[in-house]
Amino acid sequence: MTERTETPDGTRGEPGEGSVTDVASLPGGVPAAVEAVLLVVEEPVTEMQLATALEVPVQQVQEALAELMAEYDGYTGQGPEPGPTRRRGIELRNVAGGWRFYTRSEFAAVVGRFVLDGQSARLSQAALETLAVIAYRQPVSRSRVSAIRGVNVDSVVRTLVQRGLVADVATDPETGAVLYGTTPLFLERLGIGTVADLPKLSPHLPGLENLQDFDHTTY
Amino acid sequence: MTERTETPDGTRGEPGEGSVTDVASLPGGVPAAVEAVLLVVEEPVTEMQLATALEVPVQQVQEALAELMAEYDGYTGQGPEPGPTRRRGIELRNVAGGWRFYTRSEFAAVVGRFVLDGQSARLSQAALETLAVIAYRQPVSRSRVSAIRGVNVDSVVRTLVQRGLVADVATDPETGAVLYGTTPLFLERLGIGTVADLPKLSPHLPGLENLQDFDHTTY
Amino acid sequence: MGQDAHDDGGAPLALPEPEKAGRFEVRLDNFNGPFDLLLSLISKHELNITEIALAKVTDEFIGYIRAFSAAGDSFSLDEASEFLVIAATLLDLKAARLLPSGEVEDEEDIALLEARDLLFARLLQYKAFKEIARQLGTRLAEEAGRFPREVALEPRLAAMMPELTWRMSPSDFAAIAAKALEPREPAPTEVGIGHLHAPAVSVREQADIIGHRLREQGVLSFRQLTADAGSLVVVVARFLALLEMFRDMVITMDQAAPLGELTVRWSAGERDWSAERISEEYDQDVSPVMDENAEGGVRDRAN
Repeated sequence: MTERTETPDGTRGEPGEGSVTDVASLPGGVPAAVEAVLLVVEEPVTEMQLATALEVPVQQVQEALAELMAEYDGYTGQGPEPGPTRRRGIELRNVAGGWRFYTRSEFAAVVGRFVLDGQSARLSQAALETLAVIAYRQPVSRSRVSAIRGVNVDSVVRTLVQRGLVADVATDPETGAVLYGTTPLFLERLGIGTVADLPKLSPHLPGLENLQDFDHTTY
Repeated sequence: MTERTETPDGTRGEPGEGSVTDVASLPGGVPAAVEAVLLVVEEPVTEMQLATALEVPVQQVQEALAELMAEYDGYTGQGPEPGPTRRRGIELRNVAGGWRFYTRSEFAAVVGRFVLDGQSARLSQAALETLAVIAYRQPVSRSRVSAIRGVNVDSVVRTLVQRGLVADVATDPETGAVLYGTTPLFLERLGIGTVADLPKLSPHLPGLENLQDFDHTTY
Repeated sequence: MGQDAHDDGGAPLALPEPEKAGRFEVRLDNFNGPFDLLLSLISKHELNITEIALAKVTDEFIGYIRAFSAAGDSFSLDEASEFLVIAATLLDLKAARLLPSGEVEDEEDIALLEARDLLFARLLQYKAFKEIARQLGTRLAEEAGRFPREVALEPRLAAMMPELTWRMSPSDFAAIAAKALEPREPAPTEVGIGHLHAPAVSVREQADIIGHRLREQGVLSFRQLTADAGSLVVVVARFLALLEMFRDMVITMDQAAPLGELTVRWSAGERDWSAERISEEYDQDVSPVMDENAEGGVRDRAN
């Protein structure tokens, strides 16, 4: 995320490198751009972050957010005849200084049923092995864990994060990849004090060094 | 832990164990419920899964999806005066056999700044060729892919497996060789529904329909 | 018929293209294998895939292989083998074009025709996949601009997840880690060495095996000598071993027809011969690379 254009006043500094085309001119304009960002953010996103990314004045972001919130709540401020429309299953809320999408509480039962379907109170073997690799190789990127395990681990890592056993603890300075490590909850579950208390593995797991090579193969 | 009793109007009494209130009667109805579920999915969700979670007939889910897709694309089928509305920054797509929300590609530059870990490196030429052979010849062994490309493909296949684009799907009953095929993630990344939607290979293979026979004779 | 061996090509082999050729950089990783190289050469000369095209680019193709082998390090055994197979076929085809044509009667001619057709077929097939791969690449790149939602559950929903009943002793957990971190064996039936820095198969060892068998049996076909090879790499290693042994004049080889059965005969009698002496050049290629690994060469690249 570049900090480049913190121009909340609308003078929109020189776009240059990696610049965004004028979002207001794209179909859907600023509200659509805000919507797109909101779909992918993990944490509530601030108006300033949005303004910076979109390279538009904060005020435009605020207007877009207000418009979106009304729309999602079932009021349209648009068109010749503003009036109620269908209320959406998605809610746009301002929490802790930032904005994020939530499911509407009326649908909690439906959504909960969907989310819980197939969830178990136990970790799968794949999850355990992935957890073990992260514990012993932390901080470690998902691609590295994939290389070690030989399979894609994206969804398993997400589960472990969800379960609070691992968390993103750093960012690889070179690649920008998220690095994962274990959490205090993990230590608590295992009944140890620190990561250093993990039992030592045989120091000569053959060929372990070579595994690092897989991450950056040219393919 | 259940939010179940947040019935908006209070009239809807005790929902028995695990049961969901009639979603069609909630504000926003079936489309809103579908929207809410789509907000939490981690992979494309099938119409059947949605129907099960919502406890409504599949047909209602299909209608709701069609309606939502049109709305997100900027057409409203609702209200007394159907007509174009603002196109949204979110797109509802039917890929890999299911439905999922995506950001619109116009906003790739803006959204990319917020997606830290999701941007996977582009595939090399070697990886693309190997992926193509696997996609069109699946299930297929590595040696057969090697024969077609004229080079050893072991490490490329390993990379593709790690990235979740191919997986071992079977074992050759005769040779015991692992057979590879493409994954749903591959379909999703290509934005297609099934392998049958891949562009046809035949225009590129004039008069060579029986080539399969040649593959094994290489070495 | 008759005398003219060039009835469809005039004097095509003499076309000058020195500066054009210079534009190709001689690096193996520019090409995805022999077909890729061959297609590049054919398209450079704006030719279709025909017999003429193959005859015409044969010399260049072989020139590149020479340059690759001279460049050394990146030209590993299994890569080399396929290049060599194709180079050999090309040479055969070119040689056949230089001879008076007409009688496609004997088995050699038929074998050559088959080899040519097979090469055409494989080349065209590869070309098709190469084109499709480019389309897939374009499509993937376009789709990469769309991001799916991939975020953690909102807290209210996360709280609904069943509580984890995960209990495990540290040593149980360590056992899982040890297993997960263990380098996995390559899947059966195929041995990949592309990722290794040292060949997994030693030519010296293979020569030793061959030497023993030939001393015992006297005469064996190449097929028999490689029947238990298990992987292409071993076959190639055994073939290289045979070449070395031939140079050492401990065997003779006989092949009745191109692509025919290769018969290998032990010719050194009871003479004292050891596989030890033939393998120096392979060892020399290998050991510096391994040292580099030991010094952390791999790590440097990975980090």
